[in-house]
Parts: sequence; C-alpha cells; structure tokens
Amino acid sequence: MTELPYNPNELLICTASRVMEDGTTAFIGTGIPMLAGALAQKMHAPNLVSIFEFGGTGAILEDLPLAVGERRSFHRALAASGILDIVETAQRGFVEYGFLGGAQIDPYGNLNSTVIGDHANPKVRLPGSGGGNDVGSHCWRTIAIMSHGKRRFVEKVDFITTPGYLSGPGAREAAGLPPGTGPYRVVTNLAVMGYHPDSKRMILLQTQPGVSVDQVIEETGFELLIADQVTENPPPTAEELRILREEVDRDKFYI
Amino acid sequence: MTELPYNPNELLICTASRVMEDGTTAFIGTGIPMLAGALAQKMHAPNLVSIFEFGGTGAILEDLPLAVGERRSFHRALAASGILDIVETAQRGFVEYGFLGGAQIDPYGNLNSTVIGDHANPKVRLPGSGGGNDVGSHCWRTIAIMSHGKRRFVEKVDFITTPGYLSGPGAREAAGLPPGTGPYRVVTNLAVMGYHPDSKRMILLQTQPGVSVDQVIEETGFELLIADQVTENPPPTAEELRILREEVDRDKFYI
Amino acid sequence: MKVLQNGIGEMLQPPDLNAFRAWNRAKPKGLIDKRVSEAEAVERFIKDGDYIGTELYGTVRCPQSLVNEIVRQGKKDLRVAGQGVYELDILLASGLVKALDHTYIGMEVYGISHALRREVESGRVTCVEWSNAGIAWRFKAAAMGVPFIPVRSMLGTDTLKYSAAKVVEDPFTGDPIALLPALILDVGLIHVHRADQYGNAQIDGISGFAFEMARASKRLLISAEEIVDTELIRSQPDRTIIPYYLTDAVIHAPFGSHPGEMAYVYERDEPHIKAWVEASKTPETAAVYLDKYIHNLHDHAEYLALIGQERLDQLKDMVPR
Amino acid sequence: MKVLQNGIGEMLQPPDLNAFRAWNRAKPKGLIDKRVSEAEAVERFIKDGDYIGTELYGTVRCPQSLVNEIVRQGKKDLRVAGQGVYELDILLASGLVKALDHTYIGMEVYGISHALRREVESGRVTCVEWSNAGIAWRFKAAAMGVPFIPVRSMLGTDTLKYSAAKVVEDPFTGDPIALLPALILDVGLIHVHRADQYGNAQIDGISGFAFEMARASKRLLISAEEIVDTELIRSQPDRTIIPYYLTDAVIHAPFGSHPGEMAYVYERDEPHIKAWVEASKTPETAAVYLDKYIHNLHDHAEYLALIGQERLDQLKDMVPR
Repeated sequence: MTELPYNPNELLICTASRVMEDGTTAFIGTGIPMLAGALAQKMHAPNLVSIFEFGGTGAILEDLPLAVGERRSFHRALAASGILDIVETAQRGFVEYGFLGGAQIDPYGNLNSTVIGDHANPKVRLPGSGGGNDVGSHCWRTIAIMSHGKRRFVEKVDFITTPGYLSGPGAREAAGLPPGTGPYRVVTNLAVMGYHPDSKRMILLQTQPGVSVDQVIEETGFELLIADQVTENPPPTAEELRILREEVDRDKFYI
Repeated sequence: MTELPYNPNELLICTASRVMEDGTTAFIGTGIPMLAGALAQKMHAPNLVSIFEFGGTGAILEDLPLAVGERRSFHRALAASGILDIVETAQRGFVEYGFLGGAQIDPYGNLNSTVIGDHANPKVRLPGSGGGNDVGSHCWRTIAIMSHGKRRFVEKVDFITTPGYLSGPGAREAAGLPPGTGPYRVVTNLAVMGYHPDSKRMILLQTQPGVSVDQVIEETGFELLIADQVTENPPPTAEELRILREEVDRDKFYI
Repeated sequence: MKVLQNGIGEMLQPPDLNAFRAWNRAKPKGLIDKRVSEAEAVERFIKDGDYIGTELYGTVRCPQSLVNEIVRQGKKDLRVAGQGVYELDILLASGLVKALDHTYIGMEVYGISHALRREVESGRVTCVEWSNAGIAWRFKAAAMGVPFIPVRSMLGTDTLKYSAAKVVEDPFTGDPIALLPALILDVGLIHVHRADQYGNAQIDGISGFAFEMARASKRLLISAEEIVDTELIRSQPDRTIIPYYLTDAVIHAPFGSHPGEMAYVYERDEPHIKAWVEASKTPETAAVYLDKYIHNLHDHAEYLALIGQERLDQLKDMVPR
Repeated sequence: MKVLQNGIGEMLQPPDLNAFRAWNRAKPKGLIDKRVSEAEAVERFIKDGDYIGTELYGTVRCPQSLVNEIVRQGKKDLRVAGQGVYELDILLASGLVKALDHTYIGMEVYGISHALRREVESGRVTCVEWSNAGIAWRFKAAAMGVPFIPVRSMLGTDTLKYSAAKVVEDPFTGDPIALLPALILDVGLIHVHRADQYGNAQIDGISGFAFEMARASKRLLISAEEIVDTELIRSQPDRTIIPYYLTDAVIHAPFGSHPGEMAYVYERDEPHIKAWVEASKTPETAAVYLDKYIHNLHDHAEYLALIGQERLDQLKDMVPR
C-alpha cells in the first residue's frame, strides 16, 4: 500500500469535523475534538458554537487550545463563565454534540475511562470520568473518537464510566437520563459507526479509505451490525489538509 | 408630658442600632433597619458589615438607601453579587443579625406580613414575605421592629409568614430550620423585648423612656413574661441624634 | 426518603424539564440580529395567559418600557412570578394578572400596594406564597435543568403550607428539608446596561437574579440602555451574564427602567413614583395615570418625551460621579 | 420519595451543614490584614489528614506555590477532591494522599498519570468516583448551605455505583434523579489574579469552580499574582468573586501557577510540564524532580530564581496582547 497523503490523526480529525452540522453547539474536549471543531468552523460550519467545559463559550479558535480550561478556550469568546454554567447549559438541553473517548467501548456505546480490571483491585487505573460522564449524560448526540481494536471494542466494558445506551432500548430513560439523548457516532481509524434506531446496538456505516468491512469486523470484539449499504468515507481533501496543517495546527502539536 | 427632644422613629432607630455588636454581619432591610445600621456603623460598630438582600456586601452607607436593591446598597461595596449569593451566605451561617417587621407578632415571635383574615378570602392582603421568611429562617439572631399595640401583638397570628420559635422550644429544629437560630429582640415604641431561654416566649426586658411596665402589658394582646429586672432604655443621646440627623438621614426621609 | 409535607398551593407552572430541554434544543444557535421594538417584541413573544417574570424589581433596573408595552397591548390572564414594586403594581392595576406566585408586592418605603389589595381581596387574582429567595431558587433549579432544589427557607410556616413546595426527609441526614419546584418562565423580561445585537448582555453592579431568570426562560426579552458592538463583548467575555443563545429579542431602551433607577446611569424618579402611589389608591385615579403614561402614548419614545429631556438629564446628573 | 439506589463508595467527608454554619458564624467578620507566606499559611491552616481541594486545575490558574509548600512540609494522609493534572500528580508522587473523591487525574494531551497508577494500583490510595461537574456540584451544594443537590449526571453508570451518591424518585415528577452530597472542604486553595490584604479576590476570564469552592471551604487560602489596594475592590464590587470574610490567608504569589498558565498574565511552561511527565514515570526519577524543584528550595522565591527571570519573562511575552 502506497504512502498516504495524510496521517491517521488527520484522517480522524477530518472525519469527526464532517459529522458536525453548522449553526449548532458542540461541547469540545481536549485533543482531536478541538482540531475537529476548529476545522469544521473553517470549512462548512462557521456558526458552530464551541463550548469548553471550564467556561469558554463561542471562542474564536485561532490558536489551538491544549487544555479545556486554558486561555485559548475563551479567546475573544462571547462568554467566559465556569464549569457549572456550562454543564448546566448542557443539562438544560442547549448542547447538541459532545465528544467522548475511552479505553473501552461496548455495543451500546458505553465507555470506560476509569479502570481496567476490578475497581477495588485495578489492573490499570485510568484517568477517570472527567467531563465524560457529564457530556454523555446531557448532550443530545455524542461522538466517540477511538482507535479501533479488539481490546477496545468489547462485549462488556470493565466499568461504565460514561453512559451509552446502557443495556439497550429505553434503558437511559429508565435510569433518569434525558430522553432523546445518547451515542450518535463512533469515529475510528478504520470506520464510522452509528447505532441501530431500534436495538441501539452499534452499526457500521462507513469504512475509512482502503479499509474493508471484514477488517472492521475483525478488529471489533463484539458482533457489529452492518448497514445495508456501507459507503467509503472519502479521504481528507486537499483543502481540509491545507487548513488543518496551515491554520488549525500550525505548531504540529497533534498532527 | 413635655415635648421630647426626639421623635418616635428616632427612638426606634437608636434603640435598634444599640442592639448590634461590632465586627458582625447584619442583613439590612428597607427603612428603619438601614438607619439603625448606618447609625451603628458611625457610633459603636465601625466594623458592622451591612449585607443587602439583592447583592450588596460591605457598602459604605454614606447616603441612605431607599430600597434594598438600589445603588446606595452597594456604594463602594466590597462585593456586588445577587440575591441568591446573599441568602445562601445566610443559609451557610455567615449572617448574625436580621431585621424583620410585620403586621402581627405572637408570643413566640412568629410574624405575619401576608394576610389579615383567611388566605383564600382575605380581609387585608399584605405585601407578603419578601425576604422576611429567608431572614427569619437563616440569620442567627433576628430583631423585629414593630409599633406596639394589642392588634399587632396577638396570641395567634392569622398567618405565619416568617418563623419565630413556631409552637415553642424545639419546634424550629423539628421543622428543619438551622439549630441555634431564631428571634432575639423585639424593638417597639414602648419597649425592648427578648425571649425566655426555656419557654421561648416573649419577655419584657426594657421599657422605653417614660413608659411603664403596665402600659406595655396593656398594649400587648398576649401574656407577656416580665424580666426580674426591667430596666429603662436610655433615651437617644445628643450624639446619636446629631449623627442621625446630620449624617445618616440628611434628607429627613425617615425622621 | 419520605415526603413529610405537601404545600396546598396550586402549581401554576408545573416544571417539565424534558420539554424545556427540547425547547432549548430548537432555539437558534447562530448569531442573528435580534433587535426589535418594544411593540414587536411583546407582540411576537408574549401571548395571553403566558407565565411571565420581570427582573430586578420595579424601582431598580426594571424592564419598564416592556411592561408598559404589555399594558398597552393588553396582554391578559397573565401568570406572574410576583416579586415587584412599581412594575407589577402597574400590571395589577391594569387588570391583566390572573395568578401570582407571590413573595412581595408593595411600594417599599411607601407601604402596601393598593392594586394588590383590590385584585386579591376581590378574588380576581389568586396567590401562591413563597419567599423572595424561594422564587429565585425556583429559577435557579430551572437554570440548572433539574426539577427541584433543596432549601432551608419556608420550613415550619404558612408560607410553605400555602406554596406548592414539599418537605422531605433528607436521605443523607434524615433531617427535614424543603424542596422547591423549578419555575420555567414562558417569558422572562430583563433590563441591562448593555447588550449586542445578538443578545449578549452585561450588567453593572448587583445582578439581582438576572443570571437565574435568563436561564429559566423559554423566551427571553432583553431591553438595554445601550446597544454595543460585539467586539466589546468579546473583549471582556467574563462580563457576559446572559449569552446570546438565551435571548430572543433585544430592545434598545434608554431610560428603560424609568421611573426606576439604573445604577451608575440614572437615579430613580422619586416624585414620579410617589405620584403613582397616590394615583393607585383608587381605580379611577389609577386609570387616569395609566392613560396619561401608557395608553395615550404610542411607544417608549413618546413616554420619554412626556417625561421630558430636562427631567431625564436631571436624573442622570443626580448619579454621583 | 423512594431511594432507588445507594452508591457503594465511601463518604470521605460526610456533610454536616449545621456544623458548617457554626464554623462560619465563628469566622472573623472584621477587615483584618491576612497576608502571610506560603510557609505560614500551610503551617497554620493545613493539618495531616485534612480534606483539601485545589482550583482550577494543574495547568491553569493553579495554586501551585501552595501545593509545593504542602509537599515541602510533608502534610500527609490528605483526602483530596480529585480533579487535577500537574498539582495532584505532584501530591500523589509525594505519597501524601490517602483517598480521592476522584473524577480526573491525568496529564491531558500527555495521557495518563503514572503517579496515579502507582498509588491506586498499589492500594495506597482509594478512589470514590464522580464526574467533573459532579464534584463541582457537590461544592455548589455546600456553597448553598444544603446537604445535597439534584443532578442528571452519573445516572445508570458505574460512576454512580462507585460514588457516595443516591438515586431517588423525584417527588414532583416520579422520575429518577441523582442526589449528590454536599462536599465541605477542610481547606480550599485558590489562585487568583488579584486580591486585597483582607482577602477580597478577583479572577479574569473563566472562573472554573472558584465561586463554589471558595464558599464550600472551612478554611480558604487565596494566593494572588498581585496584591491590590481595597479601593480598587470597592471601585468595581461586581468583580469580587470571593469576598474577604471567606478568606483565611492571602499569599502574594507571582507566577504562583507555574508551570501552569495564568490567563492574560503568562503562558504555561510546556517544556517544564513535559519534563515532569517524563520524570513521573518512575519513583526514582520523580524523587529527583521533587528534590530539585521543591525539597531543595526554601520557598517560592527560590523556585522562581531556579526557573530564572529570563524564562519567566518569556512566558509573559508569549501572552498575546
């Protein structure tokens, strides 16, 4: 396979940025979501409102924030408040998209970023929920960004840090989580997945360029539903890559 | 009886101001409490911190506020926030004194400022609780300022707007109100009253200048306890009156 | 966690946080010019029977030009969060109020409200009782996006008995605590020092309960002394108390709080307030006042002309510099 | 109002609001000069076994000079509200932490915390789980003076199961809702842009959870980039986020957040943070780092001297004007 004109991170960033519609709000976390949000603002979503966990709303993402609380997260922002104003705004239903990550994800989009092994006697202690559980509880549509592999895509996560569809249809509502919310997409280096409207199980929608459906199935540790028509996600365009490299991440911090 | 060198309001103001210790906090309401607070600041309590319901903390009371939310209530203040920051500060136990008023008061210091007659079919609809119930719930020691009379000092108020000792000893705690809080003094044109430590019933402590104990009993519509030694509250001093007239209420708005 | 007591007052606006979420999701998130006149704002965003609230209160930073327009358009059967002075007195005297979540309506140093007495004692207006902080806490619960908020006010009193609050046993300590239901406004009206065309707003000095009410309102009307460029907002984002996406209409209303005051800008018009206190004593004299200052005028500009530039300048000059 | 679920996590700091009230009543209310050194503040106000919290977090407006002093004095068996980066990593690597109300400890873009892994996987530190907002909401409950706060986070997850929260049936709607217990800190540490000698404090830009934590702390240590005259505070009272009566000590700490950033004042020292990430990988290399930057130095002044004026000036110059 010949040398690609983009690297894996660039692919993830471009893919995630395309998922976001214009004129909506996105709860932006550290890392790839920031680049995806900044790229979307400069490409198709000039009115995408960035919301940062620790208080920044409507910042102009000229420079790339390295952390959700740092000064770039409220650079020329429309408001700079605090974490609870932001999360309560999400709790009131104002925030459309939220980005999530984790060490493990299950067929219902439940995420583990707390512990591998037993909580009382952990094999690997992970950083913890942070804002993940809040984003997964209150945002209308959450997008998980993961690297694809059998050990990460598992039938049952060791610890449900952040709620996906929990045990399946109706489970979020039964638990008291806001109706109509939940996992929307999973973006990986191999594919883009959604969730079946009825079963709420993960379903393959798109493969990344040059990746086969069988490869995706092979790298997934649970039975993955397959859409009737699995399309191929177009590779990053020259324009996307130019903006990403020249404007979004000038300092090559992530790419 | 000869013409007194002070009027009834001046007597109430001076009496109320003397009740407040220095270095404490007082939740200041519209009217006489404001003058009492300002006078106390200029007399014996330079470090009395004035707290106004709608957000002013530590204002310099150079001019007399006409309302609890107006600009004089945060003139050169140390903080200007909002009503909930103030009341939650009281709910956290930071506010020592609170001033109250009402149309009716009972032997346990319960106050009515809501309705005369039946709530569903009122004889007189009064302004309502306002901040009264909050002050009476959270401040450690509340001071009621009333004009003394049988129709105001009643065995049972038509409506408990603001909690005194409710039905007596232990009743506040049983209702969930913070332990150790409650009515402290009642200041009227005829007397200064407190509450018996055991029975929590109102007890006469001081008569106003020239007023007899019998007069106070006569003007009180319930059985008033009498302290072993009822003293006479000294009349306003020349210094108090000078400051009150020349500095506190220059515009003679209240006096 | 036992329920120990249920207030017997009517729940005038039952809290539905899920419906509130859906409503908020549908609000536009783009930067849209929302500047309109008082007339258009009231026409488009307030309906008969709506549940409304005004901030701060009727002699301090009050959205009076909007309240006057409500009276002018005769929006009726209103349910109102009742913490006010002049502004709610005007609504009551106009017979536009059906029910009050009531905490305080009076004329402050001038005593009781005659309009309140007439409307409530006649049975035309029903009152559910709360404390001042109680009403603000109910806004805070809605602003947080939760159905209730625990507080230690109102316990043991008739204020709680005649409210729609509940007393429960705290599951952590076993002690009784009051739960106040969230209060979601159909329309919130807030007057601020400055706002941009999109509805980003700043307030100077105390903020009363503007933060909470703005976030508890399905529709939010912001009147402002001054309309500023968004660059000013972006240059000091920590001064934004109301972000644009909460706001449905921005009304440029200089002296919008008259006869109330606006901190640092102009003082209250004390004689005018006293004149209303006098006029409000009978329905007839109140009607004359309402005709003169509202019904006989087309808009806020005519109102200011009636008050007169000289008087307005005096009120500005009275502010200590 | 039924209790539907009880978290099985330990309540590391049981909320006692009545004791908190009594404590707050006894705090001095006069205007007292509270300026002290880091050494005196930590010596006088922090004890072994205390429950502490730091704001905002370890690379942003962090009270790092105070955290370094805690390490220098070896205050141990600390219980910590665990939302942090560099600052809590330093405490963990120093072996001073006994238990965490945990939400996130990691190195942000640099990934997981090696110190956290060592301390927790060895069983030396126990974790009770919460979300970021969950911890801040617990401060908010304490700041409100109530024993719990209702939220819609954490529901249905192991995060709630391994917390000390409860799920109850909302008595107004019948729906399940989470109740988080108030979190009252023995000591809160907050770094601000400016404060006066009495402890009135201002913050520029986002305020994180400083408002809530300041009001949830029995003892509050405020470090400030700049000590200002109280007249400045009085000239803009609406900028006061922490009023003096909450504050027990005021520490003048220029570059107090280093290697973290201070919005509008200086940028984060990225190479220094990376150096710690490297050093933290083994106990031995971490110890060398801690000796060099904390134990071998007497105070914050010596720390700044070690970093060097030239580097500090660079960090200032990196801030966009």
